[in-house]
Amino acid sequence: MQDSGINILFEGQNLQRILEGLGQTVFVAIISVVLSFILGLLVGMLMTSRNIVVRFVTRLYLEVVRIVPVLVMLYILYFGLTRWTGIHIDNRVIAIFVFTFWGTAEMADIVRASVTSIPKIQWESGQALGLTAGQLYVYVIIPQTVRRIVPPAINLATRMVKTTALLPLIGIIEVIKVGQQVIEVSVKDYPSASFWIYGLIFFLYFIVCYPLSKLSKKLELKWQE
Amino acid sequence: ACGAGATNDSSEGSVANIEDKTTVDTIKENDVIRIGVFGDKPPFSYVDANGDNQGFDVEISKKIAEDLLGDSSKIEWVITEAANRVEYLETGKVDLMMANFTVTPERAEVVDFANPYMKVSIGIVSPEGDVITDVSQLEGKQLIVNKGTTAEAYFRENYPDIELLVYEQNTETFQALLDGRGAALAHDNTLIFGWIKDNPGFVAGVEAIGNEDTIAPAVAKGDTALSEWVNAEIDTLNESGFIAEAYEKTLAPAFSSDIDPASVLINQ
Amino acid sequence: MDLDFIRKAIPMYQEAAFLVLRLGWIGIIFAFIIGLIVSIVRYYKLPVLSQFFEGYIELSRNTPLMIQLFFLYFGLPQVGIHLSAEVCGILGLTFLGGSYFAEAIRGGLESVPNIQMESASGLGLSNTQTFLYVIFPQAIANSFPSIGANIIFLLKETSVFSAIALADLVFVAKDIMGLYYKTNEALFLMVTTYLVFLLPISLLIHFIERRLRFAGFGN
Amino acid sequence: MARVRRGEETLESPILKLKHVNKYYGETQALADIQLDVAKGEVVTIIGQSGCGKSTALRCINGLEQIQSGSILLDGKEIAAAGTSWKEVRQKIGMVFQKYDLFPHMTVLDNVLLAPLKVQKRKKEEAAEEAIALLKRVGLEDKAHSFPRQLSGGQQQRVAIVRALMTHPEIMLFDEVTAALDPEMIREVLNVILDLAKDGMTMLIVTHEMAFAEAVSDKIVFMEKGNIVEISEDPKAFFTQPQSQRANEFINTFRFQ
Amino acid sequence: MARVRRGEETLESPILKLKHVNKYYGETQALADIQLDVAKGEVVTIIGQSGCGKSTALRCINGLEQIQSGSILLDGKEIAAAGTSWKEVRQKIGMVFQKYDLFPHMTVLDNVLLAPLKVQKRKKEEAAEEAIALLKRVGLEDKAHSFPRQLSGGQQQRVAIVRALMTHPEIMLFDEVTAALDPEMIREVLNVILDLAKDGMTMLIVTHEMAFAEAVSDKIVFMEKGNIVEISEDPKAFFTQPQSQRANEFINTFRFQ
Ligand SMILES: Nc1ncnc2c1ncn2[C@@H]1O[C@H](COP(=O)(O)OP(=O)(O)OP(=O)(O)O)[C@@H](O)[C@H]1O
Ligand SMILES: Nc1ncnc2c1ncn2[C@@H]1O[C@H](COP(=O)(O)OP(=O)(O)OP(=O)(O)O)[C@@H](O)[C@H]1O
Ligand SMILES: [Mg+2]
Ligand SMILES: [Mg+2]
Repeated sequence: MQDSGINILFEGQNLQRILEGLGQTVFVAIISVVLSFILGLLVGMLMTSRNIVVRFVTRLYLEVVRIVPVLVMLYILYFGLTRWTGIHIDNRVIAIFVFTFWGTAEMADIVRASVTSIPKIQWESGQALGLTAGQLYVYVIIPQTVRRIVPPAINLATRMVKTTALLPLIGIIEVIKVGQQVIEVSVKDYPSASFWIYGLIFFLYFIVCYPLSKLSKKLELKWQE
Repeated sequence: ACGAGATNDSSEGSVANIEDKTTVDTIKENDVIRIGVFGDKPPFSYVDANGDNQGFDVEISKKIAEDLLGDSSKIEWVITEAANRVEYLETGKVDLMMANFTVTPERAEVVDFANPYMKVSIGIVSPEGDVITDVSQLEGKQLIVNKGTTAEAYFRENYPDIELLVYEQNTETFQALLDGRGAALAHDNTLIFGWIKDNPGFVAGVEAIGNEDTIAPAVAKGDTALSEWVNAEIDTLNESGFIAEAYEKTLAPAFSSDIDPASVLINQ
Repeated sequence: MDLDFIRKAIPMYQEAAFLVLRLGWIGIIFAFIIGLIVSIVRYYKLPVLSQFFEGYIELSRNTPLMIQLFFLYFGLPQVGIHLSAEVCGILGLTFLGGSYFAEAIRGGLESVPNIQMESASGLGLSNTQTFLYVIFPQAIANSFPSIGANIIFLLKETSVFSAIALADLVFVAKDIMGLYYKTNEALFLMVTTYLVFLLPISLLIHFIERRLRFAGFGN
Repeated sequence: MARVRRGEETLESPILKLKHVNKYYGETQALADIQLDVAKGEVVTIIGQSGCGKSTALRCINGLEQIQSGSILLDGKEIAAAGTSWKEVRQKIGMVFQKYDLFPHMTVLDNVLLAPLKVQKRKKEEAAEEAIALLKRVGLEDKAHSFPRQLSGGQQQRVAIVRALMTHPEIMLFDEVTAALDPEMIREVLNVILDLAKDGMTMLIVTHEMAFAEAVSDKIVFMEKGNIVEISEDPKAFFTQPQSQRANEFINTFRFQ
Repeated sequence: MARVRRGEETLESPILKLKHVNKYYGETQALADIQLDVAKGEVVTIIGQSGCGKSTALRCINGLEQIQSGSILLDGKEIAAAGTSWKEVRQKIGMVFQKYDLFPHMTVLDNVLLAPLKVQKRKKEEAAEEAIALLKRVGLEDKAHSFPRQLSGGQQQRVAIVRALMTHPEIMLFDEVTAALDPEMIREVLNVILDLAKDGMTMLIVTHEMAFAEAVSDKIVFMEKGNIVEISEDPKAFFTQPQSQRANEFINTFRFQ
C-alpha cells in the first residue's frame, strides 16, 4: 500500500502545487527575514541607546511581540484593519508586515546583545581617531557584531520559515495547507497519502532550513579563528 | 433562462438605489464575484489534483457566477477555514460564502443566510464490535468530531458532558477512528455513509440525530440586494433540477448507493 | 465585546492554559534532560554518539513541530505504535526542545575558560567532580538567558498541539470563533491568557538571570 | 632624551594646558584641581597607584570624559567647553590604549588608514604610502595585510601607535600601552616610543614601567587620589629620592630589599 | 632568603627531580632534555623569553601535559609514567596560575574548601578552621564570603594561593601569578610568596619580575627554546653578570640605557 502511495506525488499537478505552496512559504519568509534583519539592525542600535525612554519603548515592543502570538497579530491586522478602516490590503503584504514586526523585535534583541558585548575600548579607540557616531557604527561596531549575530539570526530565520504554517488563516495557501488539500482528495485512492505528503513536506522544510543552519555553522567556524 | 431572469430582478433593484451602490452592482462592475469555499472538504468543496476547485458547493457557485456575470469562470475563489468564514464576510473580503455553511441561530446573528440548498443530519459511526446505537452510550467515552462542523457544535451545545476529540482535518478525524482513538465518530451523516462504504468493519449505529440542519449560502449582514438575488437563484436552481444534477455529479459517487437524495437535497 | 460571553468562556481558556502548562512543563523538563545529554556528548566530542546527535539537532531544528507531531500521532499507529495525544505532545516538544536546549547549554559549556578545568584538576578533582562542581554550574549560569528564551519559545510552540486534537489556547480560540463567531472575545481572551501565564514566567526568568549575574557569574 | 630640546622651547606657550580641572564620577572625585602644562616636544609621564586618576586625566584631555570644572587648552584654545568640535581636536591628539584596541575585523593597513580616509578624507594612495613608511619605521611593513589576531601583543601595540600617528597629531597620549605584554614585547613597544621622543614628539605617558619612565621623561607627574602630589623636572632625582613621602612609598613598591 | 636553609639540606635527596625530560607539541619541541633538581625548602625561579617552555615545564610536573620521554620524580617516585595516580600526586603539588582561575560561582571560602572536602574528604569544621586561619595570614579573613569578582586581582591571587595551600602540598608551583596585576597588587601577592619562602616552603616559580626573582630565589634557571641555558645558584651574580650571552641579552631587556 505504501509502495504505491508515492505515486500520489505525481498525480495531476500535485507536486507542482506543493512546490507552489512552498513558494508562498519561502516568498513570505524571505522578504520578512530580509526586512527584519535590516530593521532589526536599526532598532537593535536604538536598544543600546543611553536614552531611558528609547530603551523603555523598544523593550516594551520586544516584550509585546514575545507575548502576543503571531496568529493573533495576523488576525487582528488582516481582519481588524479592514473592519476599523475599511482598507483592504493583500494578505501577503499583511503576512510580511506581521512577520517583519515580529522578526524585527527578535533581531533587534540579538543585535543589542551583540553590540553590548563589543568591548568598550573599541568604541573609545574609534572615537579617539575622530570617527563620528555613524562612522563608528558602520566601520567599527557593526562589522564586529556580525559574527555574533549570524548564528542566532539564522536560528530566527528558520523559525520564521516554520511559522508560515499559520498563514492559511488569512487565506495564504502555503505548503502544509496544499498538502492537506491533496491528502483530503486522494486519501480514498491512496490510504497512505498523509504519510507521503507529510513526509515530502517534512523533507521540503528541511531542505529550505538546513542550508541556512549549515551556512551559519560554516561562518561560525570561519570566524572562530 | 430562469437564472437570467433573476439577474434582471437585481439590476432593477440597483437602478432604484442608484445613490448607494449595492454589492450586486459592484460585483457586476468588477465583473468577478469573490466566493469563499473550503479547499479540503471533499466532496463538498475541495481542490483537486490539478489545483481546480471542485465539489458540490463549487458546482453551485459556478452556476451562480454564470447566471450573475454570464461566465462561470468569473469567480475569485477564496479558500477559507471554519474559524474565519464570518470574518471574511464581515470585512467584505468575500461577497458570498459557499463553504458548506450550516445555518445556526448564532451565525444568523452575524451573517445573512440565503435559502438553503442542502440538508444535513448528524450521524454516528462506530466499530462493528462495539456499536454505539444511542447517544447515551457515549457517556464517559470519547467522541471524535471534525473542528467547526455541525457535529461539534451540536455536541458542545447539547451534550457538554461527552468528551470530544476534535481534529482539524477531515482525514485526520476519520484516521483517528481507524486508530481507535475514540469510541465513535460524529459527522454529517452523508459523509459517514460514504465512508463506511469504503471501510468495512464500521457501521452507522446512529443514522440521524438532533435537528435536521440546512446548509445555505451566506452574505454579509444587511446585504439584502445580494441575499435576495441569491434566494431567487437558489429557488430557481432547486426547481430547474440543477442542484439535483450537481448532486449526481459530485455527491452521489462519494455516498453509498442506499442514500436517498431526498435526505440531502431541499424540495425533492 | 460581550462580557457575558467572556465570563462563560473563561473556564475553557483556563483548562487550555492548564493543559499547556502541564504538557509544556513536562516536555520542557524532558527536553532539558535531552539537551543536557546531547550537549555534554557534543562538548566532550564523544565519537559516533556526537555525530548521531548532530544529525538529530539538524533534523529537529529544521522541521516544524506540527509535522513532527503528525508523524508521532498519525504515522506511528501505521507501524503499530499507539500513543495518546498528550504523550505525542510531550514527545514532540521534547524532540524539538532537546535540540534548542542542547545548543544553548553547549554554548554555556564552551564559554567556561580552560583555566577553570586546569585549576580544578590541579587541585586533584576527578573529571566528574570537575564537571559537577566547576564546569556545569558556570555553564548553566552562562547559558541561562538562552535557556530562558527557549522555555518561553517552547511554551508558545504548544499552540500547534491542536493539530493532534489537544485543546490548547489557539484551539479554544479557533473553536469559539468557528462555532459562535465571537472573534474579538476569543482573541482577547487568548492574548490575556498568554499574558497571564507567560508574563510571570518571563519575569521569573529575568529575575533568575539577574541573580545569577549578581552572584558573580560571567564577571 | 628630549630634555635637551625642552630648554629651547620654554619660552613658547605650552601646547597643552590643564587649569583647575575637576572631574567627578558620581560622588568620587577622580581629578582634583589638576594643573599641568605640556610644552611642545616635551615628554611628560604620569605615575601613581591604581585608581589615582591617571587614565581619567588622559580621557578628559581627549574628550572621552566630560570635566565638571576648570579648563583644558590645546594650542591656547579651550577644548573642554560645550561646542568643542571633537572631530578636529582628536585629529590633533593621538591616543593609544592598553592592548586589544585595534579593530579585529580589519587588516593592519585598513586599521591605520581608517581615520585618514574616513575622517580626514585624504587620498588613498598618498595615505597608504605614508602608512607603509610608518609601518616600516616600527618594523612591521610585512604585516600590512595581516589581521590583528595574527600579530603578537607587542606588534599590535606598535600598529596602534602608527594608527594614532597617521592623523599627524600634535600630541600623543599613551595609557599603559604595555600593561598586558610580555617583557620582550614591552621592550619593542617602548623602543618605538623612545624613538618618537628623540624625534621631538610631544607626549603624555601613563606607565608602570619605572625604568622606562626615568629614561624617557622630561617631567614626572606623581598623582594620588586625584591630586598631583609632586611634579619633578628631574626624573633621575625623583626616582632616587622623591620629595614627598607618598611618592617614596610608591617607588618602594618596585624594590625588593 | 631560604638560601640559608638550603645549605643544611643539600644532603637530602631532592623533593623534585626532572631527568632528560622531552616534551613536543606536534613538531615543536617545548622541552628539550630538561634536567632539574629542587631540594626541600628550596626556591627555584625559571626565567626566559615568552614561549621558551616555562609554563610547559610546570604543567608537565603537575600532569596537565604528558611528556614524551624522560622521567619526573616526586619524593623519589616516578610520576610521569602511565598509571600515576594524579589525584594523589596533585595533593602533594599546589599550583597557582595567572589571574582568573578562581571558580567564579563559589565564594572565597567555597573555593578554598572544594579540594579538602571533595578530594580529601576532610571534616568541614576542621578544614574551614584552617581556611580561615590561612585567609587571615594573607589578610583576607573578612572576604571569606565574598565572590571572586568582588575582589581585586591581587586579592584573587592571594585566595588562589590559599586554595593551593589547603591540600598541604610539599611543593608549590607559581606560573606568572602576577602577570595580570597592577604594581601594588603585584607587591601584595609577592609579599605572600616571600612569606612562604621564609617559612621554608619548597617552590618552583615562573615570573617576569626580575627584582623579585633576585630577592626570593635560591636558584635561577634560565631557559631558551625549551633548553635550560644556565642555572645559577647565586641570583645576585646572575642578574649583574650572567655567564651565557643569551641570558645577558635577556636581562638587558629590562634595562634602559
Ligand atoms: N566610568 C567610571 N565610573 C565611575 N568611577 C570611575 C570610572 N572610571 C574611573 N572611575 C574611578 O575614578 C578613579 C580614577 O580612575 P582611573 O581609571 O583614572 O585610575 P588610574 O590611575 O588610571 O588607575 P589604573 O592604574 O588602574 O589604570 C578611580 O577611583 C576609579 O574607580
Ligand atoms: N597547547 C599547545 N599546543 C601547541 N603548542 C603549544 C601549546 N602550549 C604551548 N605550546 C608551545 O610550546 C612552547 C612553550 O610554550 P610555554 O607556554 O611553555 O612558554 P612560556 O615560556 O610559558 O611562555 P610565556 O612566558 O609566554 O608564558 C611555545 O612554542 C608554545 O607555542
Ligand atoms: Mg588606568
Ligand atoms: Mg607561560
